Amino acid sequence: MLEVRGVSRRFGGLEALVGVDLVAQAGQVVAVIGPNGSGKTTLLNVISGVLTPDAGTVRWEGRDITGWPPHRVAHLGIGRTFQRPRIMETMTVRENIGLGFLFRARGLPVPQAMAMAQEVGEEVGLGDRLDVPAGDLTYIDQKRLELARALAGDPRLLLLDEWLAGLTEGELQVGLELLRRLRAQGKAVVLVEHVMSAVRAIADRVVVLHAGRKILEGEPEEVLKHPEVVATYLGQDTGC
Amino acid sequence: MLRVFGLTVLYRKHRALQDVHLELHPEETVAVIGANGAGKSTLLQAIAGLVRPQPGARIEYEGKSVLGWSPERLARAGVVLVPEGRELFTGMTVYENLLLGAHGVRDRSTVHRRLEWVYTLFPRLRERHGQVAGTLSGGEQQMLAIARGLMARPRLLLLDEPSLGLAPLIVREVFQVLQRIQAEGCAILLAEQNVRMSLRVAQRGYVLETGRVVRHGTAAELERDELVQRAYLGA
Amino acid sequence: MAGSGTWVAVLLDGLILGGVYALIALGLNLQYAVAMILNLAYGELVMLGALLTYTLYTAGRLSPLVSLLAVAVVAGGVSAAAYLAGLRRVFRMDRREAEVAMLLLTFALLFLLQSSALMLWGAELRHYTFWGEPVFLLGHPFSTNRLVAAAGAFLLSGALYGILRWSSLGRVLRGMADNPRAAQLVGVEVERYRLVAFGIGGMLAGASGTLLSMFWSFSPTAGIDVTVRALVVIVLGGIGSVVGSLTAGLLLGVAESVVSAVWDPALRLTVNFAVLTGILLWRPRGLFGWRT
Amino acid sequence: MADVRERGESIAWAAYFLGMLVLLTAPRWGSAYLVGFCVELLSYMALVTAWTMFSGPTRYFSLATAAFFGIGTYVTVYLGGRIPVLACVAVAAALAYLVASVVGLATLRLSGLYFVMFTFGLSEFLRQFVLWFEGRLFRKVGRIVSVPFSDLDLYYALWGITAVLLLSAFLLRRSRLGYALRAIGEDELAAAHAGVNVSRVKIGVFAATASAMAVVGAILAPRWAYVLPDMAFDPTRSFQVVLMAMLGGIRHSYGPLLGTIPLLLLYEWLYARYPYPFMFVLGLLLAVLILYAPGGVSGMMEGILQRAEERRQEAMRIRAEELGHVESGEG
Repeated sequence: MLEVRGVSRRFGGLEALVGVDLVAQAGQVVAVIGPNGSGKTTLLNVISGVLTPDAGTVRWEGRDITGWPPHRVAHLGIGRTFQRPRIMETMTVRENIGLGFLFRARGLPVPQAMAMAQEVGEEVGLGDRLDVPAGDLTYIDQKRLELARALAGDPRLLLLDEWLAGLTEGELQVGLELLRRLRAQGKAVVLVEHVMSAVRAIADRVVVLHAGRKILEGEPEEVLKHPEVVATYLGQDTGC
Repeated sequence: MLRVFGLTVLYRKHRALQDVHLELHPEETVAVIGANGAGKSTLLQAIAGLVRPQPGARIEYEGKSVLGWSPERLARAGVVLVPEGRELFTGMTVYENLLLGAHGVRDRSTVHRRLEWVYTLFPRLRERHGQVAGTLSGGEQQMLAIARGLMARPRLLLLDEPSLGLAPLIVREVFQVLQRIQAEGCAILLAEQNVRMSLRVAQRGYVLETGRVVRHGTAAELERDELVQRAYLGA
Repeated sequence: MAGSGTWVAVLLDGLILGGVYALIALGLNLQYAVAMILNLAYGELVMLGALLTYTLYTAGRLSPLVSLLAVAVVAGGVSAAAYLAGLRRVFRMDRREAEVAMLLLTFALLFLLQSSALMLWGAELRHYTFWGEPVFLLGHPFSTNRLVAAAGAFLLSGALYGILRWSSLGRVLRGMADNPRAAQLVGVEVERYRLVAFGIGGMLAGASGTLLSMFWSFSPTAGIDVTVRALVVIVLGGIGSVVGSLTAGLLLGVAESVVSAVWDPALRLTVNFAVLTGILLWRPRGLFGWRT
Repeated sequence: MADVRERGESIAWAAYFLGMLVLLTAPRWGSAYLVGFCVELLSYMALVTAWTMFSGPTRYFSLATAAFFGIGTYVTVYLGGRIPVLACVAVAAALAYLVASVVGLATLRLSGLYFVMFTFGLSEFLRQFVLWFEGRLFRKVGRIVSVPFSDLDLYYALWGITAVLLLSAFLLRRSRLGYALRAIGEDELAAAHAGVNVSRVKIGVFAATASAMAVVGAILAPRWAYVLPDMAFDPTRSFQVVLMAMLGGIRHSYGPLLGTIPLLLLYEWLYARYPYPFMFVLGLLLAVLILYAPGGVSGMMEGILQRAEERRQEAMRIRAEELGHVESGEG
């Protein structure tokens, strides 16, 4: 179980996060939504160890991991994907996925890691392109590859940063199906997302951020109809 | 004033923009709306010369083709981009940021006249003129970014997500200023998530969804259009 | 060694040396902060300036103060040529390749300049006497050339600081150092200004060479020592910070003169390096600013 | 396409190991001059291999080869007579490991820029420090090396360290550590999120390769009758190692060694007669390589091999179509 309490972080004059709380249970998909610049990615950076918060704590499975470096956070079973996919372009797809198996808490020897990559590759739909250099993949496939690398680390919590963005209707359904399978396996998922249809379809709970503050939390239906949320997205007509 | 034909932009083999057509008449404000990741920023960056479009695109500004022009050449020709994330000179004062906005203007009195004009539009910047830009609040930084753009007396202002991370009160102030800017003869192409505010300020609008223009019409038409609602809230 | 008098002398000597170090670091900082090129061959440009001054003085009977400008222009020209010939291409590479390519190109430039200097002037140590007579400052003897060199260094540093602080050219250069993308968006022809900044940096190197040559002995292979000191100064002062370079230059000048007075002049670079290692371990961003 | 690379790589490595066997027997049949050249060749093969093991995959370019080599040299110079040679080598390795760890701690957590700057200054710093140390301790600079270490022992010791380095470079390619280094070179943040302890790997491997360089320095020390700090810490040694690696091409594990032999031949032939013009040519060569052939010789070779492969597959496809056409025609 992930528990984020009162996390704040500023960059010079800008308050990126102010006193944000977030809880994600095993087998639960928590969507984090909010317009651009509301601090969503900063929140993931604090959880995954890229940034140390100015205030507040991050607890995972009962342990305080505030400020831990990314590799130790990864070893606790927390996987991460990024808004712009960060993949090893000169390595093949198999080798990219193999990195997860190699460097997770109980890392596997190289041959075994590369063999295990096959199965995870197929699970995300890259089974037929395992020996292609990752640099040749399209943007969408690179996002899938990143998820596969995270899954190889045997995570119990997944932090996905706009993983469903830019998908066609068909691709979206495949992606949602995959997330449902991961939830069924008992994994917790924190989904930073803009594709509202996906949030509506998969999220168990929705957290709304605006200008670094959590302004609402609740069931998807209830939250997405809430006037204040509609306002932050469609904008208030505060007269002009 | 501005005509864009067949604009396609690839990002890592992914079609960020797909065959976009767009027009802008002098002294007109046009809004480009769409969910995040729909390609709004890419469109503005392509027009401002920061991103290279695929062959076959045509971008005409005041009748001339400006395809392939560098951002600095476009800025000097009056096409000024206020980018997403503002790109201020964070280590320099408000005053210096504004002076740099008028880079290339030799005549000092013109620069000072523009400075006065900008200070009247954004009174708070006059108060903060000696302060280092990085220490301003989010709203003030956004105002400074727009003000710096205006110092070049643009004929076409490209505004990328001005309401980014701003509290509603400040968003209203920013949009009021946009109206006054347009009234003084500057065409504005506004890429914005905040649909209702942008349709309030704009005369016409284009709706982008995963890189394609899915709807185009006057502000009034778009406001009632259920597609716009769906594009945002997946109703 | 004690006695207040001698400490004053050590302090003054340190400030004189520090002034020249600050000037050298300013040129390197200008090239890096604005033209975004960390020039590992910077010391070679300083040596070029020193050697040219030496030849003009010994062969052409031209006093260093007169030849200062000419030498600076030549060094600036060499820098501009190097920039146009190859360094310019670095900006078309993707970011990660560019940083490595930039450093390796200046590393290659180092050996190009050093070997050319060796071919022209040979490897022996050079020295010339110019205004050697002592002048008494606060009761302590200082050779005139040291004072003149320090005065020249402070003058040039002051001039550069003034240009950067108050002139419009300076504002543009500072803008490019602060945010190159923003400079482009306000219409600054970044390509041209990078060349200008790299050229001015080269001129400062040449000028520093002339000033140094007045009281130091030098050879074509002594460039690396100068570059290393300049690197220590800009890291200590915070890369890209003009004030930082000036202050750090003076600090190091004093530290070195204390060490050479108390222990041994040969230990001067050791002090620099010990200070650099300490700073990087303790406060990686340098004292005054940060920009990487 | 991948098999073209595999085949190219295995052929190259096979050639290297064969070459090493030949070099092992060189002292028996080679002339004194040839053995001298082989010693030079072995030492640069070792230095280039050690340098590339760290700088190749991670793109952190160290300019400190000369510094670590110099450390090794001076350990033998000072301790050579007093303790057995193997102990010298061990002390050299340990000292270099320590120095490299401090350099790594100070710079590797920052951008690559600080690292390159620091390593650039390191050999100059050590050169001046030893200059001062010798002046202080022995009143005069320059030491005569008297070590009970025959030329033959030296040759075989050098051959040994080079073989060890080649073998570890070969094994590193497909090893866990090799993948960690490549991942760090591609994207440090992603590597960290995959579980790689980025700082520890960077500092550890940099220090290990640094001690290997010191071992080479320690072994070679007896060859100089008379040692001066300027010779042991000569910055051109760092320059040549980088140039050899870039000429050979650092994108392939077998690349760098390709650059070693041609440059060494050039060095032997030209350096003695016209040292300065030769250095100028080397500087120019490095600049040209970086600008126009970053992939180096191995990069170009692979390009040619790949194009040949494409043409071959193209030809096969056309022939297959003709056959297909003929069959359907008959069917």
